[in-house]
Amino acid sequence: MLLSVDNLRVSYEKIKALHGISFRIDEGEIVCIIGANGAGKSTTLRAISRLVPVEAGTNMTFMGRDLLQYPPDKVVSKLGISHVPEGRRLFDNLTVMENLRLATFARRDGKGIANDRDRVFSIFPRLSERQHQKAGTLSGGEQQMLAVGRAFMSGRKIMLLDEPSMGLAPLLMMSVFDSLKEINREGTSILVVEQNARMALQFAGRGYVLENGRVVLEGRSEQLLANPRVKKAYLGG
Amino acid sequence: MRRYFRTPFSRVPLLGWLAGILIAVALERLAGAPLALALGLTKVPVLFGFVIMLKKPALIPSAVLYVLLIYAAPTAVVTRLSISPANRLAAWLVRLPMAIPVAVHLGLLYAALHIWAEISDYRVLVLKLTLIAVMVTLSLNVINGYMGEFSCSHPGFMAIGAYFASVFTVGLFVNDQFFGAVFLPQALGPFLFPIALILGGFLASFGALAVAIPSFRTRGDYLAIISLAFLFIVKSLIENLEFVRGPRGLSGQPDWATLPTVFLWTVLCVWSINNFVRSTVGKALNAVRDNEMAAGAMTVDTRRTKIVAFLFAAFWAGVAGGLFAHVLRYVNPSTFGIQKLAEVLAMVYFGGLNSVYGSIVGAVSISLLGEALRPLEIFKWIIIPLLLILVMIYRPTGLIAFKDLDVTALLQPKRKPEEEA
Amino acid sequence: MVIFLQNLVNALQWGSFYALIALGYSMVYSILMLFNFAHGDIFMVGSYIGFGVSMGLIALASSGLVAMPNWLILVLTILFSMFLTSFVGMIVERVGYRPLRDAPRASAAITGLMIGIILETGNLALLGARRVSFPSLIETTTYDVSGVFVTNKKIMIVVVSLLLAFALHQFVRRTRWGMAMRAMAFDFAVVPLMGVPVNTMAALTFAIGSALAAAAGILFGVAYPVLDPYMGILFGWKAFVAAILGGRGSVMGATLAGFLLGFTEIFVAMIFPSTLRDLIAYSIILLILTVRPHGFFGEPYSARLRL
Amino acid sequence: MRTRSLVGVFVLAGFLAFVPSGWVQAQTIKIGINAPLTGDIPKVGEGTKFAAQMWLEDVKAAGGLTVGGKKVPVELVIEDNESKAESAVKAATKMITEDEVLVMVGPQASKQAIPAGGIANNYKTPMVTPWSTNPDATKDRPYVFRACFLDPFQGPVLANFITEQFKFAKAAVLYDVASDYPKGLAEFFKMAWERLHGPGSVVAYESFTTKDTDFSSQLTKIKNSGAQVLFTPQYYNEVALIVQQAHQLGWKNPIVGSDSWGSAETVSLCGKDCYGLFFSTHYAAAGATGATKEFIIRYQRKHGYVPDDVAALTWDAMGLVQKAIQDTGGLTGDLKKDRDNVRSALSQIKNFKGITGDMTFSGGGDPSKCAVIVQISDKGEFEFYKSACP
Repeated sequence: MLLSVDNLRVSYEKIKALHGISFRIDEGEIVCIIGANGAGKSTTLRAISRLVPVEAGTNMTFMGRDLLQYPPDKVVSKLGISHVPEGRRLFDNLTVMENLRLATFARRDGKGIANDRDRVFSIFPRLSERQHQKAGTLSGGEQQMLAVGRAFMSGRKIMLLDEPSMGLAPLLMMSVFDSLKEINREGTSILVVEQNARMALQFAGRGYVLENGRVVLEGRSEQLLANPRVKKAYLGG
Repeated sequence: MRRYFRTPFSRVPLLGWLAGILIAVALERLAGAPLALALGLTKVPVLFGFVIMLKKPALIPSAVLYVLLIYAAPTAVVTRLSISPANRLAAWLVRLPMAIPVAVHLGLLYAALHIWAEISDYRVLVLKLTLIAVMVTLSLNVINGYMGEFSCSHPGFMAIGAYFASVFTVGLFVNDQFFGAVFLPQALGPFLFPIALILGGFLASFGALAVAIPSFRTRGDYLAIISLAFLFIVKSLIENLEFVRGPRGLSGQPDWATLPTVFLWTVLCVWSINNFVRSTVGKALNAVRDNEMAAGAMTVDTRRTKIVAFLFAAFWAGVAGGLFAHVLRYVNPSTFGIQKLAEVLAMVYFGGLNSVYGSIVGAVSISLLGEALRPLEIFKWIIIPLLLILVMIYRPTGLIAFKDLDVTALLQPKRKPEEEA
Repeated sequence: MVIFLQNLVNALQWGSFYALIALGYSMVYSILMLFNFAHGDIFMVGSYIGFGVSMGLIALASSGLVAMPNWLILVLTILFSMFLTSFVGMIVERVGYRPLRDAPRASAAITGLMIGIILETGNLALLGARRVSFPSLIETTTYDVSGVFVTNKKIMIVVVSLLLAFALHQFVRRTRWGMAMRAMAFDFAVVPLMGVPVNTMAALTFAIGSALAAAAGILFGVAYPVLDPYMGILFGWKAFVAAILGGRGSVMGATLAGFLLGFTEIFVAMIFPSTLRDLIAYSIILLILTVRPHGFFGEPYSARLRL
Repeated sequence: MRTRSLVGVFVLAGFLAFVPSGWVQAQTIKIGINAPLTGDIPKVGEGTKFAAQMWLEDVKAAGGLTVGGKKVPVELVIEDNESKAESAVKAATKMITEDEVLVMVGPQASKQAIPAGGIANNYKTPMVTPWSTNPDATKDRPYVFRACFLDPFQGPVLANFITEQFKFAKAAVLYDVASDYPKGLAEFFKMAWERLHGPGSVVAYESFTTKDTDFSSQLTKIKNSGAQVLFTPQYYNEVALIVQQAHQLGWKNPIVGSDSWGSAETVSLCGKDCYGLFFSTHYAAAGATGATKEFIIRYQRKHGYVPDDVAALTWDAMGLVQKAIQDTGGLTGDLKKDRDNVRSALSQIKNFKGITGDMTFSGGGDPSKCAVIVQISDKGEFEFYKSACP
């Protein structure tokens, strides 16, 4: 088991966002969390990345280590958990190359970094063409590629993806997901949260359904796709 | 703790507290001096005994005893005893038109302050300056709290108000080597004084336009430096105006800023700012602060809203400045510099952002602390900032943030808990 | 013409101070989005530290244990004081700013203001009301270039300031730390996701800003050798103006805005009656902002503060 | 609950009844010191405080002040006015109404002395400002006195001195526009100079703002105006900067100053650049004799530096106050009456031998007093050069 989250509770000021959710991800898996807007999907990822404080009772372990012992930057650099935030959030004022270099801030293995960079460029050849451009000048699809590439460089154990399909044309979306599959095949587990449930379930092997800060359903993707409740609420029929 | 100190007083309405305080200060007036002598204090202690305690530690027990006997005990006893009559009276009052209960409460408050202050002119002076500080703090809170901007020009607005009102009164009513002989009879003065203040306020508002127009064209921190530049400009301008005697300052203002006058203006200021921030414009201001884009989409005319609020705040700063000049009866440009700015900012953030209560608490506590810690000399300016830092760390938005004054709720009688349920 | 050139020289020196202080101010302002109202007082502390260090070095040199020429003392003073003052900055960050990272920006500004007052008063209480005369580390030589008077100190100040600005520029452009700083200036919230330790970065930012303030403080001591506990206040506020004028996230912007402020003050005093200097100088600043409401070189930054 | 609190009240009342009343202290004379201990000019505050405390030591050593044949203990009430007008008013009100001082000494700077003087006058409490040379401080205020000469006197003294000494006709002035003392004196000097040499003979009249440290632009203007002498009525810290910067810009003519130069720090900050310069002041420390010398030695031994003119003037102000109190012939115990008596005694003081010169009051609050022109010697000491009397 790679990541296990048990009884995760988060509140913003006085509003409860997560009421104690539990899930787990095994090595090499692709898992998705689907749910409506405001169900607590992004909060879950933020909690794993230690960007929001969790409440007492929460238990999170990563490769047998207590995740709560690590500050946000160490979660990335020591544990290898990378996070592609919602809306990509690139550093528009840095070039593509600089964005990638920044993602290796804590890494010391010069050779490994160079290899990883070559790998990113081979997965996303478009980025290679634009490596000296400012990130702010990229198109939406290219930005998503860079965001994934950046995550690829910063942590390879597991990648947390927050709405990777948002704002992308269907064709581009497919190609991004294909690249993610490729990354996954090389040993990076993926946890993706999506509003686009169909897309996510086709992509992932297993899924969890989040409603109002609680896990209401979980299972293999095929099972969930066939579930009438999921069909009604998330698949538009 | 709670059981002994809170619960017995939980049902005391505001009316009861005011009555209690009034009786306490009346007692001080009647029996303060002999009591102080009996306790070994040479005089009635100023500012609740703090000064004496710091100057002569040996007198701490006496000072504490004095404060307990004169202030705490009578207030506690009276409020406790008066719970049921006070509640009945308050219940009867709130059924009358709003103005009457408000007037009664304010009357009691004023009476208490007046009797307290009457003991020495030093108390009067401190009280007046504290009330003025309340006005300035509250008006700055409109900009820095409610609007969420960072403005540095308030001392400038005060200066404009102070100088205009001073020129008005000194020019018209005082024999002065610069403005010539008396122009109008003294008897008219107290009637024209409000006009001087209001015009001073308007002039400050007008000056505020010079800040508002360039800075609200854009987002970001530009208001901060434009307002700072404005402060430098106003100060430099006054230094160069020979007819107000430049850096030497203008003195000889008539003594019209009496305690009732200052009190009345403060009440007016608190009332109008409180109404303003609770009005639709005030709410729009909060919306602008929290999310300018969304507010823009919600048909809030952000620019107009901001400018209106800014001018309104400047107006009250100007009025406060006018009163300030007439309390000190002297103004000079260096009073309205960076130091004043730091002082007012400290009061706003100490008391609490976005809060009428907070501004009152902030202004009163910093003003009184500043006086009470006088005996510490230099160390006063280490203790006060330290206190502020601690408040900021533990309550980053200030002591009492986000709390408007709900007058109706304030005046209500307090029911028994079971009745509430 | 001679008058103009003389004033140009004057303005270069005066602008260098503003530039150097604005630079330190702008570090914190751009990268952490904070008004660092303690900066002026860190400048003051840096100057006093410089005084202490140089007195120590002079004593050491005159005791005959180590032979040191004056220029070496100056260089060592600058380096040592920058190093020591950077700790002052880090302490200020730790005590006054880090606990308030999630608070409204202005609250942190107020803590800064208060720390500043404590530094001033603390100095007054510690060292007394005496003003300190900064030792003249290098002998003043005045060159008369056909009527324009230039001193070796003036040249040194301008050169050192520009060198430091250039070094900082390179640091921010080329190193990974600098890159992280630029990234923070753009979008603070995402930076930890890159494995960048934000607390360390904040401390580093304050350290560099304070080190620059210390350098400015020593150069100030060399040019205007009278130190007093309140000397930093006005500089702090003017650096604040220059930093914002320069625009967020731009080292060059702050430097240029600092020079602009210095030049404005000097040339306004040259052209107009000097009694009106502040009035006119700041009206010009106000006008500039009306015409160019986005400052000079501000880089874009994300309006989103949270993830 | 109710009965318990009532019982409490009675117990306290009973306790009070047994407290021995009549702890009234024996009559003491309280003298208020209103000084800028923090703020812009802390050194001035320090000098004030030290001088006043030295005076108190003397009185204490003598077992109190002898008034009307009785020894009365004296107490100082020292308040910080933070170098702010507002705070000076508060401090004055506090010491007059709360502490009930008999006399107030200070504030020093005119911008605090003018408003505080208004307070003192309103409460009919005599006030002596040691150092405020602005006419407004005492004007139309029968209760306000000073221990120094006035700017309208000092301005012409300097103009005459420069004219006689150097035979110059063109002068430049550099002053702080935001500070009342330099601005006032600059104006009086300009007036006096132009009366001597005709309009336009002040060829450059330049200013800066408090806390400025760079005067290069103004000095460049002055240098190119053809002025033969620079007059700068600034405080000691600015003097150092102005003189050094002037020399660096190639200014070789004399620079002349006023009494605000009269601090031991002037030379320690300015160094060799200031040697040989002249200024007018209240007393010359170097080569002083008699009581003045005694004071200087005592002060220096205690605090480690030569007292500046503020300290000396404060010492004299305390002396004036002492003499006035003794002249009343005895205290009545009625504060109001005593304050009135002290006031009239002050206004009658004749030929008071102060360490800063002889003082005579003729009814008003301003003494007639000589000014001293001092030259800074090559050893950095203030040497008496000549004196100018009204």
